[in-house]
Amino acid sequence: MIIISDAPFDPGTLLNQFQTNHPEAGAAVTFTGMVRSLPDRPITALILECYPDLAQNEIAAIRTTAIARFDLIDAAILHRYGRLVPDEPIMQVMTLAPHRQAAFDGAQYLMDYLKTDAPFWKQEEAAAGTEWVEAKASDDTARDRWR
Amino acid sequence: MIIISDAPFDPGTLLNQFQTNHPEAGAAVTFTGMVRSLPDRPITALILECYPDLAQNEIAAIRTTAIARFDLIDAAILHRYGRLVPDEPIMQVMTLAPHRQAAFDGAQYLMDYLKTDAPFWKQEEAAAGTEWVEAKASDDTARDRWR
Amino acid sequence: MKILYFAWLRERLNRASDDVTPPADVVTLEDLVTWLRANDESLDLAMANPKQFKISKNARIVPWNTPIDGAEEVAILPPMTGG
Amino acid sequence: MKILYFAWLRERLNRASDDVTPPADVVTLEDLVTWLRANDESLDLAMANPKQFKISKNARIVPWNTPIDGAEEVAILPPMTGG
Repeated sequence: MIIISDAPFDPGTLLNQFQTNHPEAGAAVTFTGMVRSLPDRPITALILECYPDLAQNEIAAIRTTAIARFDLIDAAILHRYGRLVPDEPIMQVMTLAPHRQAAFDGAQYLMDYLKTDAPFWKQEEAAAGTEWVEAKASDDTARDRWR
Repeated sequence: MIIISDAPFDPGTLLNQFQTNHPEAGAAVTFTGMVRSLPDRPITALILECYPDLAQNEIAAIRTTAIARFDLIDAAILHRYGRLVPDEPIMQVMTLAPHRQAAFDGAQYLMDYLKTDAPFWKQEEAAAGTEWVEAKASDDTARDRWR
Repeated sequence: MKILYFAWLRERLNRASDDVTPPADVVTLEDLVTWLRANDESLDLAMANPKQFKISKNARIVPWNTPIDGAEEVAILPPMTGG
Repeated sequence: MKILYFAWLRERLNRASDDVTPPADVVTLEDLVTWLRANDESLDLAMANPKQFKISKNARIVPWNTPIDGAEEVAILPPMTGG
């Protein structure tokens, strides 16, 4: 399952739908990314821009590779775009596997590739104005460990 | 939050309760362990024995260490005991952190220590009878990587 | 051919896309970007560090040396910050 | 002092616990287990590979060389299989 959408989602409902009816699965890992706002640097919103056609294609390719590489039973990715307020979930990745290590590795792999290869761009909206979030070199490093 | 209980739980509800109202958190990782039953080796139930007082104390100690080591905002562990049927969730670990790597590492650390140091013992109930699940040497190896 | 711009690149150019017809000697996507930059000072400045961008052809990320080969939609992608 | 047995150890012994009063020369938990095994053939057999067990004192896992020191509850724990 891949969902690219500007609609809010419920992390728990998504998790429950994902992990039911798989008696061969022993482990599910869920990663949820949320909008942060720190006391010393509060933001009013996070605005996500997206190239939806490319996001759909790239995420589908990353998902297929992850399922094959870690022998996952299933994997699902949901990513929002548009204007999100602090504490709101931005995205969720879920993996289902026979055992825990494959589920963890699959989820980390998906996250590392999504960070660098999924066409989303974040803008932080604060009292002082709106600023693009800079890409982190550490995200490239995290992705490259899987090569 | 630590819950040691023989009552069923709802993974999604637990996740939603855990991750709300933390605007300083950017990442939540959830691990859910479920009862497996394979087509070539079906089981009718998994029966978990537990030493509840020790479970409470050891899990509390593991949780405190994980929070300090990975700078987690919060961590929660729920573990069931008693008779569980295939597809039912056995346990859930959740971590909340500013960024994804700490949330992933914290959840893996908790799982690796729970596997070897939390006093639960599994028995598989099948048509042929009931058998104790053997501990895996790979679980000790997984735990030792954190030393 | 449609060229798409995203995020701060889109903002700097003050537009989200262009419709262009490159000459015959523009063969690869790298040639295409060189040709676009030669014809647009703001794009040239914004792409001073070209290595940081990725490029897509018909909604798939591809290497810079990929032939244009009748592409309908090419996008120039600043470093991504999703997840 | 209460001694608790769990899982297949409990099944093999056909009981979940014992109440014992060890002699004064039984100082550590290791001494305690040696003394228990000397007095119980089924326990001795079941613990033929003692390294695989953990031991707890008053509901905390502790090293085998921990002094008994008035412990109220000691448990002998087969390898755990939770999670």
